[in-house]
Amino acid sequence: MDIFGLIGPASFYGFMAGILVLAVLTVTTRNLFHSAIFLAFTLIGVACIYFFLRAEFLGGVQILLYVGAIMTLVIFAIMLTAKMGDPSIPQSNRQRLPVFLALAALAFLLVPQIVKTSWKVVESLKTTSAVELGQALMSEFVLPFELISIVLLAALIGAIAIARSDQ
Amino acid sequence: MFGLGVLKGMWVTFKNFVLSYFSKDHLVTVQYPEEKIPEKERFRNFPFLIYDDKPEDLRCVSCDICAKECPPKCITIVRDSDAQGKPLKRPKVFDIDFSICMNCGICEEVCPFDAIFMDHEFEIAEFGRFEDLNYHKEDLLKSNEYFAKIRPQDVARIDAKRREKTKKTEPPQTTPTT
Amino acid sequence: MQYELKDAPAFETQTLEVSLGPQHPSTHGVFRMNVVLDGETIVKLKPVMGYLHRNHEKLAENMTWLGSMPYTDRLDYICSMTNNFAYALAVEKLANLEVPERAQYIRVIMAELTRLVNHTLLIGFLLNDLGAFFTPVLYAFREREKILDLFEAVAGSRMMCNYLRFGGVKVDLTSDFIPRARQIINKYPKFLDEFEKLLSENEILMARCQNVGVLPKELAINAGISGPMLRASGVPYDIRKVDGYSIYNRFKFRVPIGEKGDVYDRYYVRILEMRESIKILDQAIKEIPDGEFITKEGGVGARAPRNFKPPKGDAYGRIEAPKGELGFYLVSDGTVKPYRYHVRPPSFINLTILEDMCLGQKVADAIIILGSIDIVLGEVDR
Amino acid sequence: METIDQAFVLGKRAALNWMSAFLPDWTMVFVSIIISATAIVIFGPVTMMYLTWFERKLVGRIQNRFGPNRVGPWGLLQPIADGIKMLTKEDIVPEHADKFAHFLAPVVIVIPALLIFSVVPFGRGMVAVDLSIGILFFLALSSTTTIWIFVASWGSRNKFSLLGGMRSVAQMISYEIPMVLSVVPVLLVVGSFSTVSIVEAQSGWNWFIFTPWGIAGFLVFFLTGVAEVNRTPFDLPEGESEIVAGFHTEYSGMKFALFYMAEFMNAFSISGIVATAYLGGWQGPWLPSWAWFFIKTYALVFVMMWFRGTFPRLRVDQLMGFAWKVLLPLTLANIFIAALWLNLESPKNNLISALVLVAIVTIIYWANRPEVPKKRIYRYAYED
Repeated sequence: MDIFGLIGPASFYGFMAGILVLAVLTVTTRNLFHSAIFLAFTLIGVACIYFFLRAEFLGGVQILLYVGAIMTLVIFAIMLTAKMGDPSIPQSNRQRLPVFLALAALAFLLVPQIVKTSWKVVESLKTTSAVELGQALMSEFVLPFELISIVLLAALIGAIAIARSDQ
Repeated sequence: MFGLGVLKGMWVTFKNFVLSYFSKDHLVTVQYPEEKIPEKERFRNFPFLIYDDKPEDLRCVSCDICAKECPPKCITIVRDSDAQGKPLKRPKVFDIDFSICMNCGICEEVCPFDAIFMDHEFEIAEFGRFEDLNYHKEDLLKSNEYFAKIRPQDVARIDAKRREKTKKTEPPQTTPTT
Repeated sequence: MQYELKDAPAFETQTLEVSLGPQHPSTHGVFRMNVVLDGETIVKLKPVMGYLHRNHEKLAENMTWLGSMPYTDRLDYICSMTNNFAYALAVEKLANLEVPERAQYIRVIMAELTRLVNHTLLIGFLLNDLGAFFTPVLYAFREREKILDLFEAVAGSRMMCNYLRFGGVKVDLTSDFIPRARQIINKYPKFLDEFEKLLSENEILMARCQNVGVLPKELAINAGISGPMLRASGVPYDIRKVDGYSIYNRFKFRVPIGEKGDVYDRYYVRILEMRESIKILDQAIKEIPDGEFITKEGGVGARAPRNFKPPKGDAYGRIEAPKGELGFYLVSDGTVKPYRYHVRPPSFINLTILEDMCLGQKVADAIIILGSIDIVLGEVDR
Repeated sequence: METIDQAFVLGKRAALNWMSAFLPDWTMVFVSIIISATAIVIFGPVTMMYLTWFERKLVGRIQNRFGPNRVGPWGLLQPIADGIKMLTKEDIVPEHADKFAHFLAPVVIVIPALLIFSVVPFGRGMVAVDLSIGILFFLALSSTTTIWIFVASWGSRNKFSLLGGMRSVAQMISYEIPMVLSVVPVLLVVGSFSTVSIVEAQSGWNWFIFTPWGIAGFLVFFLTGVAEVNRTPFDLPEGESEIVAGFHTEYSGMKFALFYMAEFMNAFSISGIVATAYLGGWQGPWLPSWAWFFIKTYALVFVMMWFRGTFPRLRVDQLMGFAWKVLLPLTLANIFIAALWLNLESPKNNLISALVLVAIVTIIYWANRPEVPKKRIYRYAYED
């Protein structure tokens, strides 16, 4: 009985579909707050995909950072928005047609590529452990890692400077 | 030393936690319907009317002093009269509205005939707010023995006083049925 | 003590209006504060009173002099004995009644026991406002119950004592009162030590209370604040010492003084005051004489209130109630009812200063500042 | 001994064997998952129910009362009575509430609380999923709670709720940082995220709490854990004396019960994780492994409830100050101390790292001097 072969892909595509639906809801919901909630679910769904693909560390970090930290910031930003629940605010604007055309052009370019590519399916997934990630960060990618740290430090100092400026 | 105050506080609560299993001083709850705190003699709740021998022989002569002095005016007294319309020295109606009464005990203090006293009974919850709590004469009547039971010290004093009074004026005035 | 919204052009923020009360867990009854908040900081605070107004003064003007005695119990329902005391003092001034020695002692004992009850309870509730989950309150209740048991044994009721009469007290002490009171008083310092150990040195409490709700000396005097709150601001004013009413000048006791006038000072001054009260009680219980507990005239007033007609005139009797100066201003026109009856409630007058203390503080601070004022809504709204 | 120790594992195996007699082979994996999942789904709420009972009893005894003692012997049926009450209560939704958010928040908030149980090692071999990122999984899931608390507070359209929600977000973000950093020393020493390997690294009496960095790490981790589950003295988001009930002011009935359930399950799982990371998890002599785990976890839960019975709560700015000015530097330094401990030889590393720890604590204390409250001495008027 090859039920495993079926259940795996089935649930994977189920997840994918769910994420897509949530993502669409995120951009179409009129209520900004609801849209943020859907965004949170979308991000959790993406984390689930990571777990599914055995990238557990990435999945954990995705939840910790995106859902735990960035979503909170998004919600804070929404709180500062006036009239967030007003349904009379139009969700779409005048540039519908040009955007649609541009997207069609992009699809025209992308779809043949997607069809052409032979998607290699690796049967046994390689689990990347956190240890390997850490070693890579401290050896091969040490320069970008340190650069990011400096950027973040600068941002931190900048935030403190802005927050204190009125005193 | 910073943090010591916090630990001291925790020690106090811990001590209380442990002692609550061993010492009565540290477990002060009275399990109400099963246990009750001992009644105090002077405890006052709602008033009752006192009779000496028979329920018909009230001490109350319907003088209306308590009704007048009652601060929230919860007492209603109507004097009884005989067949000819001559007023008698006993109440026909004696109502106390317990929903108004504030248990101050002034009626007991001002009564010149020692006819009304404050009761110890407190479990008198009712479903109706107005009529059920408006106690009539029959509900308020209690015997002198009951009074002697709840307030042994006062009853001795009051009985002695009443005996002296009856000695002075030979016909017992407070019993109008004679 | 002005708090200004700072101009912050980069962000546009709004203030938030919150109505704390009348249904709120820590407004100590039906009291309402309309608060304007900038974040969590208080920009404006407007107290709204009167939810518990019961017409106390007008009721009293339509009642015999004795008739309002049980109603005074219901002013500050935590300390009915001192309310009785102030009212009795005012009427005695009006009618020129002498109070027998024993009655004076009984009154002082009752008043100081009431002070213990009030301060213990207040501190418990203050700590509850601070967020200590009921433990201090229940410890306070545990000790308070013992004193209330005494009140019940003597006066017949735990809270609505209605015990004092013009010219004395209603009935004499029970025979076991003195030993029982002595037992309680001897144990009380131990309880206070435990209580202090639980929280006085607690860093969280100190951090929460120190430099919060500071009431400067001058403002306190100008606003007519009285009681422990005034003394916490550093003014050595205690009516027991200033007037020496009743027999207070016979006792040796000190008056603790705060320095900064913040919540912590108000809290601690009360604890120290309890320790002084215990001293007074010690002396009073030792010295209490035998004798009459009520004067002859006063007895008439109690047995037949309609015969009690103080001469024309007016009188103001005041005492150092646990919450501050409690005064009764009475005008008599020589009839069985007072012509004018006015109460000077300490809670109400102390409450007027609330906004000045709260501006610029956080919401959580406003709650403990209110708690440290020590109000009872029965007295504020009357 | 061995059988008692492995009672639950063997039980599960026996159930699987029994079922394999009549179920096809390929279902056995699912049955195994379902058994573990059911065990957790039952264990979570039951734990929560009896934690409420335990807390009420304990706080009651601290306050010199009995606590619940009317329903069943020692009030043991009280949680069931509460459950019936909660279920039959009217579900009130405020008229102007955001109904979707108001409904969603309590439902979703329970999920992470339940999922955390799956990485808690209850005993030897008793972990539902031995994830290679166990601790990170726990940290990640507990961080998602913030959003749902905020959704609840915003959805209620109540000013007290909003204040509570804002407090909660600010508090949880602040305390997450020292919390994550305080587990780093453990990961550093063990070299793995997995909860199982963390416990195995502490075999014998080598619990991490017996090392200098372990004491500091344990205290910080536990305190931040208490803050993460909003319990006294960090219970500002629901500070009942200030903002009525904080984010769940407008919730009643079963929705409220779900919040309550999430809070208590989090309290339990945080205690479990703290015990795992620093107190050696199920390691311990004589008793079966799961008994040790429960003893340690309940000891920590007891401390949490003991806190509740003792402390007043902090103010918002003091709470933040404590996280950023005390806990954060301490945890950062603690990572360094742990590295030092790891790289020095055995007898001398304890001494040196302890000295460094003391020095750092002193520095932090000294730097925060102005905010340390002082005792006062009072004057008296009218000397006697």
